[in-house]
Amino acid sequence: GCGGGAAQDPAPEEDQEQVEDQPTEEQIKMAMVTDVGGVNDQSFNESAWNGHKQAEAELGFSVSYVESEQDADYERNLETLLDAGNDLIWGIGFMMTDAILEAAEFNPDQKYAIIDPDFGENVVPENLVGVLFKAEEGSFLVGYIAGKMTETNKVGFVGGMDFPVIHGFHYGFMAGVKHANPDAEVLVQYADSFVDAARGKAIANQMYQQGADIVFHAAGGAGDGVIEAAREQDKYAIGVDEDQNHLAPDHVITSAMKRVDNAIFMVAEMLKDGDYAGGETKVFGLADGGVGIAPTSDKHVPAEILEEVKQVEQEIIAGKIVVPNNKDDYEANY
Amino acid sequence: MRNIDFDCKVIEMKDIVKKFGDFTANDDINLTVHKGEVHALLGENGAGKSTLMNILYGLYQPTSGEILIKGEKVDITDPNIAIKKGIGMVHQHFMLVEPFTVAENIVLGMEPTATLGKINIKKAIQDVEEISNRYGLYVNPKDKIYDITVGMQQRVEILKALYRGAEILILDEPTAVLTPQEIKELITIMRNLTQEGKTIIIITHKLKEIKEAADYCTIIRRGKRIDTVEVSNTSETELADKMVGREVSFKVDKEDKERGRLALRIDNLVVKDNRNVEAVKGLSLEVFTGEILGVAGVDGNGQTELIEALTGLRRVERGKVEVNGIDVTNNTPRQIIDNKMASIPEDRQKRGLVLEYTVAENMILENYAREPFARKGILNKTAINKFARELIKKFDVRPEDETIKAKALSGGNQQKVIIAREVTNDPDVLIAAQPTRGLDVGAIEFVHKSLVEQRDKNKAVLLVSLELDEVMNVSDRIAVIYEGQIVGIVDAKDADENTLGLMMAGGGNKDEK
Amino acid sequence: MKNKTFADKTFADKTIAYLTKGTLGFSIISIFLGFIIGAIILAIAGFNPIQAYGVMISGVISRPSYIAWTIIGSTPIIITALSIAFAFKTGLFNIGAEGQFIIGGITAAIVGYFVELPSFLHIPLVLLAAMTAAGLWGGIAGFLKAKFGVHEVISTIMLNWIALYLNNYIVLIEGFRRATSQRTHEIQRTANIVILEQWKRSPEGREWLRGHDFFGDALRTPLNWGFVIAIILAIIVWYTLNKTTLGYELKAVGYNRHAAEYGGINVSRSMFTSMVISGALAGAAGGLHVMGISKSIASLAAMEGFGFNGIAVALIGGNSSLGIIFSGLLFSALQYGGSKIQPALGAPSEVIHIMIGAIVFFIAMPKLIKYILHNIKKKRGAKNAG
Amino acid sequence: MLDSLGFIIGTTLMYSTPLIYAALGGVITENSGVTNIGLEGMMTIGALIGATVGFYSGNPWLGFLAAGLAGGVLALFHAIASVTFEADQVVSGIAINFLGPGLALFLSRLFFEGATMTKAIPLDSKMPRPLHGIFPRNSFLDLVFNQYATVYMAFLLVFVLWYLLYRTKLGLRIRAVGEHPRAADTLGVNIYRIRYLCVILSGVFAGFGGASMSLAIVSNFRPTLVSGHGFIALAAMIFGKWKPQGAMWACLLFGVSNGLVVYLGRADAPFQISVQILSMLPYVLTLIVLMGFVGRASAPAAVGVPYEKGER
Ligand SMILES: Nc1ncnc2c1ncn2[C@@H]1O[C@H](COP(=O)(O)OP(=O)(O)OP(=O)(O)O)[C@@H](O)[C@H]1O
Ligand SMILES: Nc1ncnc2c1ncn2[C@@H]1O[C@H](COP(=O)(O)OP(=O)(O)OP(=O)(O)O)[C@@H](O)[C@H]1O
Ligand SMILES: [Mg+2]
Ligand SMILES: [Mg+2]
Repeated sequence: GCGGGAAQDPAPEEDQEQVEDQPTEEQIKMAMVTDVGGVNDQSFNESAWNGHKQAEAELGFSVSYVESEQDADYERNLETLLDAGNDLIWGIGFMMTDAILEAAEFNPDQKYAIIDPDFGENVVPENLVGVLFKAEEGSFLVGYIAGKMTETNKVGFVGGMDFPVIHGFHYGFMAGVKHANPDAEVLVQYADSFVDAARGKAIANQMYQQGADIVFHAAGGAGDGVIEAAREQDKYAIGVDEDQNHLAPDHVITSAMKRVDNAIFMVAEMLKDGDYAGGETKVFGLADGGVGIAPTSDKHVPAEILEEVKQVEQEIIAGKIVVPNNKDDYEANY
Repeated sequence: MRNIDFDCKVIEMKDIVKKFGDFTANDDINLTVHKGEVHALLGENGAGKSTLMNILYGLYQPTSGEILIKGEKVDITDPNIAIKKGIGMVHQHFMLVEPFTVAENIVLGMEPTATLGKINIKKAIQDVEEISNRYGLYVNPKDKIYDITVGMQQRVEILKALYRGAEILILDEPTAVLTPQEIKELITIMRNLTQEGKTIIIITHKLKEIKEAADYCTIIRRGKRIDTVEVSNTSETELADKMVGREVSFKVDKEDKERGRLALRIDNLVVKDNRNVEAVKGLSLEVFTGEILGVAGVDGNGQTELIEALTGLRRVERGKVEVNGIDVTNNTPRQIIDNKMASIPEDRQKRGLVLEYTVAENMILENYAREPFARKGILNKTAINKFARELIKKFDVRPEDETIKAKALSGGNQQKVIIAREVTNDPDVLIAAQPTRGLDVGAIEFVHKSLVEQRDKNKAVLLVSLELDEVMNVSDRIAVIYEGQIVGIVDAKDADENTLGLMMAGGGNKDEK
Repeated sequence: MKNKTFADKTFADKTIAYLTKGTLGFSIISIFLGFIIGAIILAIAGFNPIQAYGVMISGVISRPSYIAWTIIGSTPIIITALSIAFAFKTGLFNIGAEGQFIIGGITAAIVGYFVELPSFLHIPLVLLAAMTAAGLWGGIAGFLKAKFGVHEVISTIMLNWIALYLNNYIVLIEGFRRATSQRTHEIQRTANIVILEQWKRSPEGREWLRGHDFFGDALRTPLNWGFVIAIILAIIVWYTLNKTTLGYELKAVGYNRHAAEYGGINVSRSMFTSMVISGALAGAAGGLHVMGISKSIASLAAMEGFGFNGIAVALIGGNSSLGIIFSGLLFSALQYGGSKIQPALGAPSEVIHIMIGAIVFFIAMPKLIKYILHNIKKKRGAKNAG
Repeated sequence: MLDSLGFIIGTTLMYSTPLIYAALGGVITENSGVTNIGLEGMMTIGALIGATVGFYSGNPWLGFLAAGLAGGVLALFHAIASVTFEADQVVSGIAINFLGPGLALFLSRLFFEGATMTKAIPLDSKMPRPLHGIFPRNSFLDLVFNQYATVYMAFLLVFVLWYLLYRTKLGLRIRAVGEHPRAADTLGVNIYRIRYLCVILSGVFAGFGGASMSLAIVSNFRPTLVSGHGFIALAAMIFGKWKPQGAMWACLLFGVSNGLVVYLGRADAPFQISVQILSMLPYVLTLIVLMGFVGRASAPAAVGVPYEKGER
C-alpha cells in the first residue's frame, strides 16, 4: 500500500535505523533513479532494473524506480526515493555522479550506490558505493573473437559519442583484435549520436563496403542501425551491454555484456548480509562476472575460439594481460 | 431598352432580420426584384446591404424571415444552394485566389474533369473564352490574378457567376475600385446581361451610377428599409437625402488661393514594380504650398509605385525627390517623415493601421518615440490617450473610444483615424492616395474637407486618385499620369472630363504645362 | 425565462458564466479535462487514478521541499516560455529557444569557471555573458530572416542542432573537461546562485536547519535565486512589451509589418532585435540553470527539451507574463508530481506526457469548451424551467 | 571513387526517405491552410505501430498501412481541434507532439510486455527491396538502387502529390482553400471536408515516414528512433516552399549532407575533422543554401488561420 507513500514518510532516517536493527524482519526497500535513457533503454538502465527485480525475487526486497527526463531531474528524483524510505538508492549512470555525491553528503544516514560513477578527485563518502565496470575487458574478449573470426582481416568499431566512457569499449576492442590477430585492421568511426540509427547503419555499411566483415558497436540506438546493416549485408555484428542476439539471431555473433544486473544483485546481497561497503568504489570486471560475453555466443563462434576466449579471460583475470581503456594506454602497448 | 418581366418576381425577401449578437444588421427588410431588372441597393457604410445579400447567397442565415425564388420558398443554407438556384454574387472584397489563373478561378468548384480527377484545363479555357465572348467580358484565361488589373479581376468575378449559369447576379460595390472607363464598360455589360434575361442587384454608393444603370433602387439605413423608388423618377439629391437622412452637398467648398513656394519636386524619377519592370519612367512633377495637385490616371500606370517611392517604401532607381529643397531620394520612411512629408496610404488596412492596436496606439504610429508620447523609451499612456481623445473628437471618429482596437472600426472611421494622424503631424507635404476608396458620401465629404483645409493652411497636397470626379472636384491643378509618366498638367478650372479621359487613355498633349 | 435577473441565477450558473468569460477559466477547465483523460489512461493501464492523483498532488505540495522542487523545475521553462512568447508577440516563432538555452549554458559554464571575481560581480557577469551569447545566437536567425528572408522556423531548428554539437565540442576541450568525464569542471563558488549555499554546507548551517522543520526541509533543495530572476524577467518582458517604445515598435512589426514600415519603423532591425531579446531570454534560462542547478555542462546525447517545453508553457500561459508564471509552475508540478507515480504505484511516466498533451490540446480549443459549457447551461436551463 | 559516390547516393536516399514522407505530410496540410507542427508526434506513433503490426503480422505492407492509419488517427485529433473547433493550430500541434510519443510508449508497453522497444522483425518480413540481388553486391548500381520499397514509394508519392495538387480538381480546391478559403466557400467548396482530408493525410504520410524508419532503416521501434526528424521535415517543407518537389529537394539536401558526414568521417578520409564539428554539416549546409538562393518563401496565404463561416 503506497497511496501517497511519498508524502507519508517525513522521517526517513528513523525508518532506516529500524531496518538496520532488524534487517531480517523488515522488508528491505531498494530503488533506482534511471538516467535520461529511461528504464526500458534495452541497455544498462534496463539491466539495472533487472538486477532490482532479481533482488525482489530472490532476496525478498521491495523495489521501485524513478525515470529522469533531463539531467536536472536527478537530484529531485534521488530525493523522491529518499522520502519514500528506501534503504538503498541507486543512481544509474555517470551523469548522476554530482547529484548523488550531493545527496550522500546531505543525507549521511541514507545509503546510496551508483553505477559507472565518475568521482574524479572527490572522496567517496561513507554512505555511497561506486560500481564500475571494466567495459574494456568485455570489449577485449569480443575483439579477440572478431580478430579470430574475421576472414578479411578487417573489422570495425562504431562508437556512439567520442568521449571517455566509450573509449573503454573502443580501445579494449582494438586491443583484443590485435591480440588475436596482429595483422587485422580496425576501422573506427563515431556516430556522434546514441539515437541516429540511420547514421549507425550508414557507417556500418561503409565499413562492410570497405571490406570489414565484423563490426562492433557501442552506440545505443544508433547501434540498431549497425546490426541492421549486418543483417542486410549478411555480415557479422557484435552487440553491446546486453545480449543483442535477439535483434538479429543470425548476425549478432556475440555481445560485450555489462552485467549491471549482476553487480546490483551482488551489492544487494551484501546489503542484506550487513556488509554494505560504503566509501568504496567496487570495480566489476571479468573476475566477478561484471562483464563478459553473451551466452548466445556459442551459436556462431566456433567452440575452439570460445575455448581460447576462456583462456584469455583467465589471463586477464590473472593480470597477465592488461587491457587498455584509453588511447594513451593502448598506444603504449599496441 | 428595358426588358423587365413584371410578372416574374425572381426574388422576394420577406421580413428579413439578421442579428449579430445584440446588434441588428438587418431589421425587417423586404425586397422584391423582377426578372430582367437592375435593382440598386443604396445605403451608408454599415447600413446592412452586404449582410442582406450574403443572406441571399447563403453565406449567412437570417435570424428570421423567408426567401422566395421565382415564387418558391427556399432555405439557402449554403452557397451551393444559391448557385443551384441561379444566384451568383460578386463580393465587395474580391474572392479571387491570387496565385491562380483566371480560368482556374472561374472553374473552381465546378471543374471540368478528365480521367483520374485530372482537370481538363483545355476545356476550362475554352469554356471561359466562350462565355467571355458571349457577354463581351474579355479576359485572358491564362493570366494569373495578381498580374491583372482590378477591372479585369472584376470581370473574372462576374464570369465566375455566369459560368455557374447565374440568372440573378449580385454585384456588391462593383465600381468602388474601377476607373471611369471600366465603370462605363461595366454598365454596358450589365445592359447586355439584362438583355439576355438576367437580373442584377447592384450595391453602390455612387448615385451617378445608379442613375445610369439601375431601374429600381432600395434604400437602406441602419438596417431598415427606407424606401424603394423607381430611379428614373428620383433625383440624385433625393436619393442621397434618403440614404443619409439629412441633406448632403456634393460640391467641395473651396476658395481660390494663391499657391506658394515649391515644396515637393520630383525629377525624372524611375521606379520598378514588383516584377522588376520599370513602372515609373522618368516622371517629373512639382507641387507647391497652398495647392492640391491631383494626379488622375487609370489604375496600373505607376501610381502605386510612385507613392511608394515618395514615401520611402520602394527603391528609386534613378532621379530625385526633394522636399523643401532637401534631397530625400531613397531615404528611409523615418527620414522622410522627419522631413515633413506625410501620407495617407492607398491600402488603409495593409499600410495605414496596425489593426490589432488600439485607436490610440494607431494615432501615434509615426510619433510613438517622441515627447510627450514617450520619454527615454518609456511610453506615456496618459499623454497618448489624451492626444487620441482630442483627435477622435476633432475628426469625429466613431465610436468615441480610444481604447478599442482599430480592427473594430468601420472602414470610414479607420480612414478618419489615419487622416487625423497624418494631418496632425503638421507636414509640409501631404500625399493622399485613394483617400476615399470604399467610403460613403458622408465620409467622402469629410475627407475632402480635410484635404482642402490642409491646402488652406498652406500645405502642399498631392492627391492621387482613380476617381476622376474626385480629382476634378478637389484639385487646384490636375496632372495626368500615363504609363509611368506625366502626360499633361491642366488647371482644374479649365479641365473637362473628356479631355482628361482622353489623356488618361494615352491621347494627351505632353508639352502643355 | 429571458427576464431572469442575475440574482435568480444559481451558483452553478454563475460559475459557468465566470468560466466562460476569461482565458483563465478556459485554462482551468482544460486542465480539468486533461486530468480526466489522464485518469482514463491510468485506468486502462490498470492503476487507480484517484490514488495516482493523490500521490501526484501530495507529491507536489505536502512538504516545503516538494514545493521548492516544483519552483526549481519551473524556473528554466518559465524563462524559455518568456523567450518564446516575446518572439510570438513580435510575430516570430522561435523554435530555437532550445539551442539558445544551450548556448547560454555553455557561456555560463565558461565564464563561471574561467573567470574569478567576487560574487556580486561574478553572478551578474555570468548571467550577462550567457544572455549576450544566446542573444547573438538568436540574432543569427533574426539576421537571416531580415537579410535573406530565411524563415525563422527553419533557421532556429538548424541552429538548435548546431548548438547541441557545439556544446559537445566545447565540453570535450582539454582543460575545461573534467579528467575522465564528459562533463566540464564546476563553475566557481562565486558564480553559484543557490540560496545560502555556503552556509547550508557549514556545520552551523546544518545544525540550524536540522532544528527548523520548514526551512530545513525547503533548503535541502538547491533552491536558488533563479525563480526570483524569472519573475523579474517576466516583469521586464511585460513592461517592455506594453510600456516602452521598443515594445510598441516590435509588436507593430509583429502585427503588421507593412504598417510598421510605413510608420517609419525599421522592420529588419526590429526582427533582429526581437530575436536577440528572445535569444537572450532563453540564454538567461540556460545560464541560470548552470549557476543554480547543474554547475557545469555535459555532453548532450539529445535535446533536453527546455525550449520545447517552453513552447507548451508559453501557449498554456496565453503568451502573457503572468500566465506563463502560472503555467510554468503547473507544468513543473505535473512533471515532478508525475515522476512520483512510478515509485509509488508503478505507473509508467508516459501517462504524464499524455496528460500534458491533453491539457495543451484542450487549451488550444476554447471553442470546444464554450460548446460544452453551453450545452451544460442549456440542460440546466431546461431543468430550471421544468 | 565510384563506390564512394554510390555509397553517398545510397545513404542520401536512406536518410531522405522518412523526411520526404513527413515533409509531404506538411506540404498537403499546409496547402489546405492548416499548419501541422505535430509531424514529429505523428511520425513516432507511425514508427511504433508500423513495427508492431509488422512484427505480429509478419506482413510489412500491413505494418506500413497501419502506421499510416495510426498517424491519420492522431492527425484526426489535430483536425478536430484546428478545423472544427478553430483551435490555435500551433498549440494543437504542440499537444500532438506530447501525445504521439506518450501514446507510442504506452502502447508499446501494452503490446510488448512492458518494453518500450519492439521486437525485431525478421529480415524476410521486412519491407522488400525490389532490386535486391540484381546487381553485384556493393557495386555502384547496387549501392544506389538496392533500396527498400519505401524509398521508391517516397519518390512516387512526391510525384503523386504533385499531380494531385497541380493537376487535379481536388488539388485545385485544396490550394484554393489554403489561399483564400472564403473564395472557395462562396463557390460551394466544402472547406471543412477538404481540410479534414488534408490534415488526416498529413498524419498518414507522417505515419508512413515513421514506419519507413522502423520497417526499413531498422526493424524495430525504440523511443529515440524519431528524435527530431519531424522538425527537420517541417523545415524541409518550408525550405521547399510548400511544394512537393521542393520539399523533396530539401530532404535530399539534408540526406546528402548526412551521407557526407559519414563519408568524411571514415578512418581513411582525406582530412580528419572533429566528429562534433562534422555533425554540424547538414545544419550549416542547410542554412547556407537557404541564404544563397531561396529568398523569401511564401506560404499559402491562409495557413494557420482557422476558417469560420460567416466571419468576415
Ligand atoms: N459577421 C459579422 N459580425 C458582426 N457584425 C457584422 C458582421 N457582418 C456585418 N456586421 C455588421 O452589420 C452591419 C451591416 O454590415 P454590412 O456589411 O451589411 O454593411 P453594408 O451596408 O454592406 O456596408 P458597406 O457599404 O460598407 O459595404 C455593420 O454594422 C457590420 O458591422
Ligand atoms: N470585428 C469587429 N468587432 C466589433 N465591431 C465591429 C467589427 N467589425 C465591424 N464592427 C463594427 O461594425 C460597424 C461597421 O463596420 P463595417 O466594416 O461593416 O463598416 P463598413 O460598413 O464597411 O463602413 P465603411 O464605409 O466605413 O467602411 C462599425 O461600427 C464597427 O465598429
Ligand atoms: Mg458592404
Ligand atoms: Mg465597407
